[in-house]
Amino acid sequence: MMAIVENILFVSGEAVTLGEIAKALDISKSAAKKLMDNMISCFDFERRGLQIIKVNENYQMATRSQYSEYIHKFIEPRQRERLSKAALETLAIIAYRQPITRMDIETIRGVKCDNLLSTLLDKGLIREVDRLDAPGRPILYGTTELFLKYFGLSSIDELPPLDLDKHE
Amino acid sequence: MMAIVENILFVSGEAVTLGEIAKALDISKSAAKKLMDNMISCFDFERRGLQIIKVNENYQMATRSQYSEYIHKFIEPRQRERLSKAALETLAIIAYRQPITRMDIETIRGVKCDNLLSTLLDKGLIREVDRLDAPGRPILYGTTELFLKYFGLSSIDELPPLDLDKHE
Amino acid sequence: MAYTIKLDIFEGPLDLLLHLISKAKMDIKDISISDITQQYLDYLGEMKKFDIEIASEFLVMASTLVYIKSCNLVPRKKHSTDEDNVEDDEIDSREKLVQKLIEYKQYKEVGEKLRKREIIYSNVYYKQPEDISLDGIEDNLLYGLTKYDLFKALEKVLSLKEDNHHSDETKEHVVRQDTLTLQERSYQIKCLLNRRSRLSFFALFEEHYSKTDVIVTFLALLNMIKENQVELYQEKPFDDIIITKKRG
Repeated sequence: MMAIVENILFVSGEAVTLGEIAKALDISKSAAKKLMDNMISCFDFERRGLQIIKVNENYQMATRSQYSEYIHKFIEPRQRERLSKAALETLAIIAYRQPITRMDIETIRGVKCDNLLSTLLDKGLIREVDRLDAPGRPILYGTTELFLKYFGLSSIDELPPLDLDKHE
Repeated sequence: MMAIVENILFVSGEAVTLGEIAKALDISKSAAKKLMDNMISCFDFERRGLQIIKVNENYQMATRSQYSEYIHKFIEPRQRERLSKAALETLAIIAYRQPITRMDIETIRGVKCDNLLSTLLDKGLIREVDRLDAPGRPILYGTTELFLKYFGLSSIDELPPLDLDKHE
Repeated sequence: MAYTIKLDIFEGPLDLLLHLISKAKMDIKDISISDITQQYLDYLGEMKKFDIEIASEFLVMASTLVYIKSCNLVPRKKHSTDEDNVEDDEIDSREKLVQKLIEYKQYKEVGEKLRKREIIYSNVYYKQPEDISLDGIEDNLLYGLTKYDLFKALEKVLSLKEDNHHSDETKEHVVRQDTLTLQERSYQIKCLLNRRSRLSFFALFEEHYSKTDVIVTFLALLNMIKENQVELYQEKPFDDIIITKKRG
């Protein structure tokens, strides 16, 4: 079964949903989930060159970052612009506090951030999830799957815990 | 080393020459050859889902034929979705920009589209209207009457106007 | 421009305050408002000296600090409701500022952790989907689509192209497979043969083609011979190959 999934992930190239895996194997979603969890640790345990990345319930085959040096010898590394410090802070606030309005983000950061928000929206790292039921119906922002993938998180729960309770 | 090669073959997607492998690993060609032979049997011995195919001195990562049934089951709904999305985009470009060469379509879409063009030609939605007076005399594509009929248009002018200034 | 460098260092008044606090080795919860206010004002003065435009947020914070500091200096009298308020206000403002600093600091730290992850995961690569053509899925290709779908599709393509360089940065690296398929090449050759009775193999590569393309072309021709669609002949070894359409 793992061999089949390996083939599917390879052919797909992109992320594959749990549903698609379950359907292709004709098994239940929960069985597929167990299989995938197993497969991920199996790939890690056997120190395979490739890894399986999980983002929410989507799975994708990927290279491992420790080999990037060699990969770059082989293919042209595309220079990716890093996010600014301000963008990372804003993302952190949105990630922990979602859904959150621009006003609330600005209160926490102590500075305006409309420009930043539109950059993050453009990059697909955040999205408008809803509108607050308040005057002006302000937009509520949340993070996207791309956000998780960008930072190698398999779900939002994987963010390092904040000890806000201690301080609030 | 095998892990590195695994990463390279995966990223490449196509056949990789022995020379390229040797260069990426900074080893001799003969050492690379030994490694690759080893790797092929290793993949077979460990009953990996994927295999490494050797054609002359080129190596490629590939699925195994015994899983093709599952791959097809998985890929079909995806292909269908992708094809229609891609076909629609391509048609849209041709409709608004005709007469247009394949190269120009590909520049706009950012991906190859020969397959799609032949499908659309087969379906009678587009046709070769002329050839560009340029080296290679590339084909210029345009939409057909069937295209108009298909989208319920009495002429090409009935397409919703594009805000060209905004995009160009 | 010196000022962009300086302003880039501090993301806002809270960032600046945290910097000053850590520089003075103070505990956030136990900051000396008067010391920190002085340093904060000094910093703003420095910015002014370099002709740096000071964002309004920095000035608001300055006034808050000065206010909290001044409350400390005002002698407190009891039995006056007004001054009770002032006192409450002072404690309140100070407490609020401390809370804000603590909260902001947490996100700032998470931001730094995210940076580390960003660097690691920007080095993870994926591969392009395999191009597998299946029979039968081309039917109903555009079922139920209207001219507006067409319009929207183009709009999307154009806008994608516009911020291509943006999306390239955020999306994972994709390695492009840039070869002609056998099917495509056969089709091209067929089209050319409909127009001309004889084709030169070499002339099929007027545009720049890769080695793989040449191989694909050759395979396509072999396939077409097998299917009795074309005939090939060659005068002598290494000479051009002439392709003709098979009659009948």
